[in-house]
Amino acid sequence: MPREISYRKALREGLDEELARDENVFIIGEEVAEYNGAYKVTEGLWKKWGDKRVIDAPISEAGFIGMGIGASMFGLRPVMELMFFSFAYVAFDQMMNNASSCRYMSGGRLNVPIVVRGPANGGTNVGATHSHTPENIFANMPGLKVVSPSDAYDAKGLIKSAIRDNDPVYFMESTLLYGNVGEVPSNDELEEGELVIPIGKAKVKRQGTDISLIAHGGAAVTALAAADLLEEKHGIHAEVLDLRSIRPLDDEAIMETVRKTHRAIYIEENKPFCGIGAQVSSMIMEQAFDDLDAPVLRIASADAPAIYSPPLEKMQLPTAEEIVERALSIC
Amino acid sequence: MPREISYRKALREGLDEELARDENVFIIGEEVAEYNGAYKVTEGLWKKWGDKRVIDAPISEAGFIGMGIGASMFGLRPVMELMFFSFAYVAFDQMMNNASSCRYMSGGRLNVPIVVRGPANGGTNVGATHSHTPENIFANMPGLKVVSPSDAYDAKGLIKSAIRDNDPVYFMESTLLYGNVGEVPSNDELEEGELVIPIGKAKVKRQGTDISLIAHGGAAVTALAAADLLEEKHGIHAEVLDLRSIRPLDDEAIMETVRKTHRAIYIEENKPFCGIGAQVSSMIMEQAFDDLDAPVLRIASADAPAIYSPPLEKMQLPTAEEIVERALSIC
Amino acid sequence: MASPTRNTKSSDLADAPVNAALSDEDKLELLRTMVRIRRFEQTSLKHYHSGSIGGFLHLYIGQESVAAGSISLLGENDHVITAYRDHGHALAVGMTMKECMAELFGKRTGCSKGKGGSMHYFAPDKNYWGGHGIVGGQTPLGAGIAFALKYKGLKGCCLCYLGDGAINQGAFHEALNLAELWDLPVVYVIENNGYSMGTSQARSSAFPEQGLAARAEAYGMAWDKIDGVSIYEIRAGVQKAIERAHSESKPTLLEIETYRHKGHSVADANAEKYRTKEEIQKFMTEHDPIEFWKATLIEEGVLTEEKFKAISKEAGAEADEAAEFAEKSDYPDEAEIFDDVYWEVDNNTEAGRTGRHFFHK
Amino acid sequence: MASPTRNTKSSDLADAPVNAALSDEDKLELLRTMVRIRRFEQTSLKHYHSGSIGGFLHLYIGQESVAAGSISLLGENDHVITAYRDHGHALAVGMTMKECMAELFGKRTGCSKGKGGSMHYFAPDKNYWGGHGIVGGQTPLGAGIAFALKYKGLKGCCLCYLGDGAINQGAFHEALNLAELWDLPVVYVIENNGYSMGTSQARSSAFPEQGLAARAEAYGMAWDKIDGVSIYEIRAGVQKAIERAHSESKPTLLEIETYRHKGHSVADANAEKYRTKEEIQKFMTEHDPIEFWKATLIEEGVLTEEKFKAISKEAGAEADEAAEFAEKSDYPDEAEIFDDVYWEVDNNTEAGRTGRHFFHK
Ligand SMILES: Cc1ncc(C[n+]2csc(CCOP(=O)(O)OP(=O)(O)O)c2C)c(N)n1
Ligand SMILES: Cc1ncc(C[n+]2csc(CCOP(=O)(O)OP(=O)(O)O)c2C)c(N)n1
Ligand SMILES: [Mg+2]
Ligand SMILES: [Mg+2]
Repeated sequence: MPREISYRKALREGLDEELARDENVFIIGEEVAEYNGAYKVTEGLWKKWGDKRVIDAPISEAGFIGMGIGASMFGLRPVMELMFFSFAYVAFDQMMNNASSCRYMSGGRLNVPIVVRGPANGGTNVGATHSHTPENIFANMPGLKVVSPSDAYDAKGLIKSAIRDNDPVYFMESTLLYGNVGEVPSNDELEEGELVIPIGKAKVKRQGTDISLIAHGGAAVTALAAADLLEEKHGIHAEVLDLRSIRPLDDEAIMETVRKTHRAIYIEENKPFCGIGAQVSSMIMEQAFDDLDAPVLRIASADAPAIYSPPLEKMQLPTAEEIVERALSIC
Repeated sequence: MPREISYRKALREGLDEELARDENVFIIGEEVAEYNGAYKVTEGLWKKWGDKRVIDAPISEAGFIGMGIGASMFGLRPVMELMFFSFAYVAFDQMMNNASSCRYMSGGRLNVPIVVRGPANGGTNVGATHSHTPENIFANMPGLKVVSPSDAYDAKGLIKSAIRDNDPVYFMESTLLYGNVGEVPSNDELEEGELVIPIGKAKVKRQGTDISLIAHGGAAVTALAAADLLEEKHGIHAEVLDLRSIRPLDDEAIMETVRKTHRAIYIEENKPFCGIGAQVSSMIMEQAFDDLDAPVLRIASADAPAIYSPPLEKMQLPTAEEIVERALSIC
Repeated sequence: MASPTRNTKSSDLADAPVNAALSDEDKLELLRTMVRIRRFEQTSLKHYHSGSIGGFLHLYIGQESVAAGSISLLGENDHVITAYRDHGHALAVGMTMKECMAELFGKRTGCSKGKGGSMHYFAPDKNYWGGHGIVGGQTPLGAGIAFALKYKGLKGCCLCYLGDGAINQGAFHEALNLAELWDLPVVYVIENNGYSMGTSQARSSAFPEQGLAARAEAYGMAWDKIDGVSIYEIRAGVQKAIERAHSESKPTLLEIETYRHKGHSVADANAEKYRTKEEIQKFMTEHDPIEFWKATLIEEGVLTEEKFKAISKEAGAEADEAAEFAEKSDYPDEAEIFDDVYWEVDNNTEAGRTGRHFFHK
Repeated sequence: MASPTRNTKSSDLADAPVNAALSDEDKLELLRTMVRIRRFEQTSLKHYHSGSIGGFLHLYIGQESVAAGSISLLGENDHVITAYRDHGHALAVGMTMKECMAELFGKRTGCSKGKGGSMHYFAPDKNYWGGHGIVGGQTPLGAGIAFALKYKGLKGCCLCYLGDGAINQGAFHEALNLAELWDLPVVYVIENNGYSMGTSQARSSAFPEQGLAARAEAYGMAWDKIDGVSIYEIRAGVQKAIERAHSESKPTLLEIETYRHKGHSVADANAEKYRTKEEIQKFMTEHDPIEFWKATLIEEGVLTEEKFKAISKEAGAEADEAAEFAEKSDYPDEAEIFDDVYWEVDNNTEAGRTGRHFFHK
């Protein structure tokens, strides 16, 4: 029976394998080394790889991420951990300007193979400052790539691709998924000898015929739960498409599922205004207008800064019940 | 015959009147005082109002904007100039976290009546780093307001409202519009005695019946030019709706024009992915699906970092010809 | 592992004017404040473990003298802003245990209506401007409060607290230059507890031999370094900075050496890995500010063991009451998620009624 | 208006080893570099006014000695990164006038294919990493180049230039702490021309009496202050820092006093408002680095008036040729707007072919 490991361990394996594969790969972040990582993603890596490859940083995100961008231009392959992706906001200029545009402004004379990874999610009662989900913000900028895995399998396969990618990849995880266990074959079970998942390919996580639930990150898990409810309680067969990668975007997979079900809801934990749902739903309208039997709906987090109060924050985020209710409104 | 002044002068008048109205209003920015403003918007204000009210800042956007946010919590009404709105990226955390969420995280015990204004546009051959148009990025965050006037009249009326507003308002101008002249009645021509335009009201800038061209900022001017061409060359009567304010958003006006014309194109100088066009077009689908005779189209700047090369950058931005061509494809 | 060193000699600053002026009751009040902070946090810890409190809980235990001592000096126009380790400062400015505990429980009766949580306490009516979760993010805000005081012609200052790890944030550098350049009456207080999470000061910061506060010289700014175990030293040192702000409208950068007994947050599993048990033990026994002050007051004949027990008991009871109050209070309603986002909407003004402000639910 | 002061005494550092080692030809080459920079910019200015060049044009005229002198010291593993006032550094590292001029014209033959413009020159193959438009934004990148050199075990350094106004950006503060903390072989060179746009150093920065570079002491970092009019002083001072980087892998913060003859950019209408005509005149006559070096070389018998005229003429001709080349070159095609965004797409790899990368046109 296939091996099952946690999302956290899957990431760690991916990082460990890439550290082994390429000596130019190194990890920098706050508490990633001696402390083993605030969320233990990098646990054991400093012990194994030492001071050169796994480095604790001061609380200077603009400084060390900017430093990583410079080092990546020079051929290194930095993997930067943001303890929370929310902290990208103090490094925003480095991440939006230097990482995205130095290649362009040099006419392609350099590239920026950096990975910035960390949790980008709400739902953990840490308040507005620590609960940002900026997939849409970074994916807005050409030159950047944004990836957001929802299970252990994707987490391992995508982090390896992200590190091998020659463009900047912002890899958004979720502290609520770190503990989730899922099937991840060990390398010797794989004929390729390792698990690498191309960035830019969405994945149908559940087959269905009546409606498409399209999502990314933690919302994909919620969408799967909603699909169960729709099946059990309402006999509605929902297809769940997990984008996995926001930019590049697998629009073919999106149109394919919409042409199949003629109904779609986009679910995200992001704020709604100019969110991924807005982009995807408008693309569906542009590319599959005549296939739609109903408007594409969007479900996002309640449009306010993340609230602390634990029971309230639960309500603020998309729930399976809410998805079911909205689905019934167009099925 | 009514008075005509430039967009730049209209802004200056608005600032000057608010400085006169409320002694808590003051201006801080790089070169806004002794230099008279990099783009001369604040010309003469330092001479008139002195060191206390018009202040030159070091190149420390996070520092002085954060300082302004703190001062605004204390009851002052800072108007911060960003020489280019692109420089908001080095002050991003202050603008996205502290300005938007301190009210919320305090349970409403304080508010942040700050205005951050400056040009947010491409098209001036200053390259990728200086050509960001982050309307969508800031409007994504609840707690913030985003305003983007396209003519002198709106510029004056809206900057005054922005300064009087008790929430943070990010006021995005355009260096390409500063010189544009338009009708702006002097106060004695107005029975109210001054020109104040509420934030959150869109304006039909041209009546039409066949298709709605919806836009904001500089793109609204391009849309008007396209409407002329459509009329002259193709006998198509396009309605042009200028949003003026991105958040709050006048969705009623949007649905009204769509119900009237049954066809819509959103035009913006922003990057397309998760842009304002995506938000507006998905809202139209959600709220006026059955009124649509064709998918809502989106026109944005060519999806690459802003290119320097002058003739190329012209092509990168939306043009009237392009709008006409896309309009014909759905009319 | 470089471990922080602290001077232990009992303070000779008892007779500094600002300390000489203290009545016995004042001295006991200072003790009471520290004890109340500690009991409050010990009680909150209990309820965190029982699951009534979510998110992070950054305890101030071991650092109480810094908030109690410095805030005891403040007058009507003096203000406070700090980071996420904010319970001590909140109680020191006079916020009630009830509103603070209820906030941790996420209740409507909390100081931030349950919307901010442990890291985001606020009470502007008590000159307390938060509670900020982004490291260093509060430092320009503190300059802004000072700027506003000066702008309005008020003789006051803003005490802006930050940690030893926060000094490496760019925003702080920009704030320091602005404060000195524009003569802002702000006092930056680095609460140097030796660590930023699991990272010792030596692994996070390059700084001059004289210490972290000496970075102020880069801006020609006044600075001082204070032993945080002693209320007398804190009051004497901070008072100088406050006077500089009041009379010259000049900023100061202070470093107060202190120590946190607990982990970075309750979630910190490594609290005894990056610091030796011995180090922690040493500070808990030899440098506990409450024990230190208690000994001082007993020495001075102001306090007795019995009196101390009574104060302690009282504070414990107050904390339990606060927890009970928090327990009994209601959570906000779902609809309240959308309150307190926009002032104009909350106050149902024309601006608040114009255009759509919210885009989901 | 506080106006910058500069020492005028002719340099006594001619016999510093690094200068004593210069051959006559080397000395003439240094002159040639400075003159070529100036002629290049004078020519670009002409074409800016004629409308062939768009956007900003930040001229380096008056500061040529800084780029020419410091970059003349660099070896195979030494690298350069700077801000937007980048023409001088570009020519000094050996980029051709043609590729630099064509870039200004927005042509495909430009060093950045016309995509970057005046502020964003790049030539990694010549150890030149830009050309950066955001003030201070290049300073962490410079630390990154140094980090990579050290990581790869190469004995080299990165010279990272910034302006006197850039020192107040948070990113620079963070970079300085990292550089000292992690022993990065980076040399930060503050080109202090006295002004950030129209703002004098005194109005933008609070700093120690010894000058801007003395801010380095906040990080326990080595620093020095250099008179930028003299090639000898620059070479002697910068060489020390390079050696520190090479042999100790330690950073240095240098301040080189210089002056820009022109406005902040060609668009600067106030160039003679925030600076007195007299001040500008004084620096153009008494502190022009080309005149100063010319006088030195004539004094040394290495140069004659005729020889100087020849060099000047040659450089002028080269600049005109470059302009002609730029004029004749093609603009990129519209489709090229989408090249050079993603490496994977440009190289048509599987990653580049997977998923949609562009969302309009
Ligand atoms: C910009 C930013 N980066 C990282 C964090 C995560 N973080 C929270 S507290 C902390 C350590 C801060 O240490 P210090 O400043 O010494 O304060 P102390 O916790 O010791 O009171 C870190 C890294 C954050 N909140 N904000
Ligand atoms: C973050 C940021 N803020 C503002 C600007 C606009 N700006 C460009 S150059 C400049 C002045 C810089 O002065 P200095 O650092 O002394 O360099 P110099 O121009 O004198 O070479 C300013 C304010 C910018 N490019 N980036
Ligand atoms: Mg600390
Ligand atoms: Mg300068």
